[in-house]
Amino acid sequence: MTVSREQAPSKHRLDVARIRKDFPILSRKVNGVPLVYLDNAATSQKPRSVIQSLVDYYEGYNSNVHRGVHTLSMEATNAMEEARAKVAAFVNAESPDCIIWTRNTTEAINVVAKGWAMQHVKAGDEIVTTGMEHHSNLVPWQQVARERGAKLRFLPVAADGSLDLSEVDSIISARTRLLTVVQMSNSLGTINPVKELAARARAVGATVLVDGAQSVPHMPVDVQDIDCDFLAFSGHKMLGPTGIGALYARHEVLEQMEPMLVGGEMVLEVTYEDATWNDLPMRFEAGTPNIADAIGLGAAIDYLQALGMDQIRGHEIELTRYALDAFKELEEVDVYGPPDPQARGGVVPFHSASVHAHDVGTVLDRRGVAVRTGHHCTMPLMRTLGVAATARASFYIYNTVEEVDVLVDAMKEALRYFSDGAR
Amino acid sequence: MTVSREQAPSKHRLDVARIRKDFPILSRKVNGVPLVYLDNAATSQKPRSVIQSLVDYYEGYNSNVHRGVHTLSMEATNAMEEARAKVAAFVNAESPDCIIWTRNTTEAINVVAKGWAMQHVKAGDEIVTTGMEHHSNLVPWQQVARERGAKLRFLPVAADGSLDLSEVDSIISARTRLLTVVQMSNSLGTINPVKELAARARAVGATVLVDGAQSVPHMPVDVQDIDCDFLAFSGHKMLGPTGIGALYARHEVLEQMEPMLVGGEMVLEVTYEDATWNDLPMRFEAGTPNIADAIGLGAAIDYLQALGMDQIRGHEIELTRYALDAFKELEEVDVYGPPDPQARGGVVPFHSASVHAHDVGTVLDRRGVAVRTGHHCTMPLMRTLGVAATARASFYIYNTVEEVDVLVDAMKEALRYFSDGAR
Amino acid sequence: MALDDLDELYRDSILEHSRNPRHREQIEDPDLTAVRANRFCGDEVHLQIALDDSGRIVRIGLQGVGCAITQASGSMMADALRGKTLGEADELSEAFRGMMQGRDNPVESPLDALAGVRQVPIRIKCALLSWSTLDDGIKKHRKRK
Amino acid sequence: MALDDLDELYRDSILEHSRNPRHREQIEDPDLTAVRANRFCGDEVHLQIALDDSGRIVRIGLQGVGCAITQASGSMMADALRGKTLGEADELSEAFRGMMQGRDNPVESPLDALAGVRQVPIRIKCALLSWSTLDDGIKKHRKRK
Ligand SMILES: Cc1ncc(COP(=O)(O)O)c(C=O)c1O
Ligand SMILES: Cc1ncc(COP(=O)(O)O)c(C=O)c1O
Repeated sequence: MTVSREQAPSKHRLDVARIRKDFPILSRKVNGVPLVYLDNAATSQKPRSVIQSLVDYYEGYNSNVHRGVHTLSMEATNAMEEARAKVAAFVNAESPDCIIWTRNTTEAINVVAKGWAMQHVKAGDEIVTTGMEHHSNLVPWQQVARERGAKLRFLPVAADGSLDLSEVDSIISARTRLLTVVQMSNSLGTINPVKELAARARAVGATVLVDGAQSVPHMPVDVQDIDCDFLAFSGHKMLGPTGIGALYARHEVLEQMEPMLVGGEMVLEVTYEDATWNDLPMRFEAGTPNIADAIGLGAAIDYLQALGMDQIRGHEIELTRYALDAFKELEEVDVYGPPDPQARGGVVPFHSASVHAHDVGTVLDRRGVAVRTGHHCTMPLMRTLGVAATARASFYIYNTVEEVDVLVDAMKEALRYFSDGAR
Repeated sequence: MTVSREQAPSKHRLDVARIRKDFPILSRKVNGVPLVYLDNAATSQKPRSVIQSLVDYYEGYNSNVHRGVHTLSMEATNAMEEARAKVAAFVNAESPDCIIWTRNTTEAINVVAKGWAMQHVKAGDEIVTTGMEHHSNLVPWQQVARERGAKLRFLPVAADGSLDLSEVDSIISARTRLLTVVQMSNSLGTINPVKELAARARAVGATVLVDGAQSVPHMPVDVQDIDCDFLAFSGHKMLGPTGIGALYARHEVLEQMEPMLVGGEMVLEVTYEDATWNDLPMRFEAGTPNIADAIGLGAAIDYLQALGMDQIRGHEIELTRYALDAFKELEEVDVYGPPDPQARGGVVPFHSASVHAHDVGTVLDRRGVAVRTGHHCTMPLMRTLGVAATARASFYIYNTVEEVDVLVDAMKEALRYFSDGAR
Repeated sequence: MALDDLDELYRDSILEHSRNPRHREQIEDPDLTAVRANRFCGDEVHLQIALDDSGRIVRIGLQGVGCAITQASGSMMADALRGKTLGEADELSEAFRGMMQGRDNPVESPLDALAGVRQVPIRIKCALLSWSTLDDGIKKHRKRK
Repeated sequence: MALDDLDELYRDSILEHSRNPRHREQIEDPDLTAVRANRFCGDEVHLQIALDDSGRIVRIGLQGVGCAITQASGSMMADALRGKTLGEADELSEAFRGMMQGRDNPVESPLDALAGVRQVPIRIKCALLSWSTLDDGIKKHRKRK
């Protein structure tokens, strides 16, 4: 995997015109105009190869996995385990056994909260997180803190949208049992220094979870380099199908965990009274897994790696720079997040006091532009920012500067439309 | 829904030749011979319309659901909610809000175990189940019983594979807090009298869960007629994609439940310290749902309803009768489950002392015949039956009597092959 | 929604009301109050109503934040309610909800301007927020008596 | 696996051993014992080994239930182990595992008959069950000393 990244030197640009041809949905029209899909932080579109991998599975070798001695079952099992190995290699996990299939990032974090934290976080312990977490990396810890008598502590968000680390030495302390932090914010774009934070946390003996929902799809992520214990991410945000995600867990931590779900496939021996758990990682995968979509996620990773994660990151930095510059023209519009495109992902949240975000969303939709509007599942952060809702454009491999122009023009139209006496 | 069932009178037979054309995988060869897929209790194959619904989604309107004001998001939301309504109508739920998306039956049962039973089962209470449960409807209750100080009680299995109800009046008692029972056994085929059992349970004030993993795909199931509180089932066993299943929960019970998973989408308001839960059913669906496969399950239900569940049941009774008769020729082979095809689903488990089940599986696979071999996730039952492993043929809408002939011939070959001095 | 539908959704009267919402002042000593939020949008409505001796609505206060549709719908509602009994308010609310859900319900002008919102189903809840707040308030008021 | 591969998988020697497994008798006072189950198949192996004064294997007992491959592999293993030291047994086990995992390992006859199992990967664990039991037993024996 490292090899394939090196093979494609980072100065190579993405051939976006060619990429766009791989995504059938991008030729669709919305409200009579071409679709401009800028809602990638919510979910990405899928290339033909991923869609085809599902068709191939269902038309060719669909079967339940594990323990089947017939040909289809062996083929399905092999393909699913191959996909697991691809996911492991993609984030540089030490072994495919460290990858647990989940439905999405949210479930992956819950697996840790229920299976690890409920056992290992004790009264008086502290769980450190940040002020910019997605609800999925906040609500589970509120629950753990409440049930275990632990305390939640927050690294605050600075005015420029980066983490305020001035108090980090007092916030990450000997009392810290877990550090859980988003690598790339879905509401601000901010890329957090997870490697440095993980080092501090490990120095005080804490366990480290990284929410990679936004980072894994958009930049190279290496769990051994970060030196984290857990990494959670979603397939649907990285060209993969809906319904599949993964939890990476360091092998030794995995062995200290209890399964969240119990039932078929995850047990070794069952009597009427009792059951013993199966080996890793099956112990954490109760019931029939999402076989087709796991295979689809493998196909998505193939596609991403053929492009190169460094190239993808470079493309998005360019688009973000272009968008930040373009929005500077619009005086009534505030843009959130770090001003330096190198310090953020391809996520551009914007807001104008003169048009409500939902009205922005509706006007943009008329121009074919799909953006997300609202609190982006980060209500506490929105309250800190002092806005109820923002509109958010977010980019991926198939987006172009021309699409950013359409976005900015449509936003200008919205401002005109809702300004007094415009009609 | 009831209407569409009535429109197709039950004397109509399935047009199996036409149905087979809808399933691309059935034209595939295995080991050089046509595939004879008899592993339907593990997972079913998928018709073109279901596969196409996934392609249509990903090529046409893939988007994250809920709160998006743009066109794709509205289309995806509508399609997913339409699928939920189809699922609700299929099992005659009082409202689509009573359907919670899960990955599979196993997760659905865990949602009840963690979200309802951990709150409502108290020390000294009893949980009544049967001796023929799948691990997925046994291990969660072992856990609940252990953690809540409750007791698990079992309705035993009679010699003919039916439930032994001679002691039912003492087993289901005022101490019973929950009755949880499989409607159709995946290891024996037995169809249990869930309606009568539910009535007894309700009479003593107990809550009722039905494991519909095998019944919902193969016969008409009506939650209001059964009068159960919960029904769990898997999409992948009923022509739907992998990765999607559902929990039906009676509305008033749903309101007493806590969510198992917490995070994005399932919250109404979040502060740094606290969160309030969203409305039903979103409260139970944390994170991005498996949108595509939920829509795919809707397409599967359309396909099943066009055939008619009574017709499907009738077809499988015929195949089962034919198979039971054919196996009678093979003296060395024991067949398990009730002898009356009307009393069982299309599941035929068989075993011969002279050939181990795995060797049977391997020989059958050479003839293209896919059967499951092993304990079928019902280890305690297997111990009761006194066999370590059986081979199991299980039927669905596309299977034919000719395929049963291939199965029985292949089994004869296996017996010859492994008998002393056969070569 | 086609390109030229925007004016169909945001009719002039809606834009005008959203820019200059009526009845913003908070009412002291109201007979009826209610608060409702559409938390997913961050929209919020605070409602106060004062009745005269014959039980007719004499004064209305409506504050909050929201999108153009929420604002306009609330402002138009407040206009329309003046002089009505709570029973008549109930009927109007029911009729309005009927119109928004696409039933063939003629609703008095200028409220009918909001019918265009039906073309953007996701925004219907914006148009209904103030009305749901009113329903809450009336229900509470009746319970208290 | 093609149609005519069945004889390739179930070679005559395998069928013969599976029908008449050797060394079934339980050994009293063994120097080394181990039990292992492949719970997913329900297969189970119980192993006892007695050593002579020079540390060579003199007697072997092997009981259990299993499919033809498990049975045959165990029976052939027991045959092959007689007269070997535990070190030599280790080497043979390693060589056998190497053959089953497709490495280019020549393994002495008649054990090489099991190479056909590689074509049915799901059955490899059946061929390895007795050998894993042996590994467990040797490990335990060394620890005890
Ligand atoms: C009766 C029964 N219950 C539960 C399950 C578990 O279903 P799933 O693996 O889809 O969770 C099965 C599937 O094998 C089953 O047959
Ligand atoms: C930073 C972050 N964490 C977690 C999530 C939750 O992801 P999912 O909905 O796939 O569980 C998201 C998705 O919006 C996210 O952006």
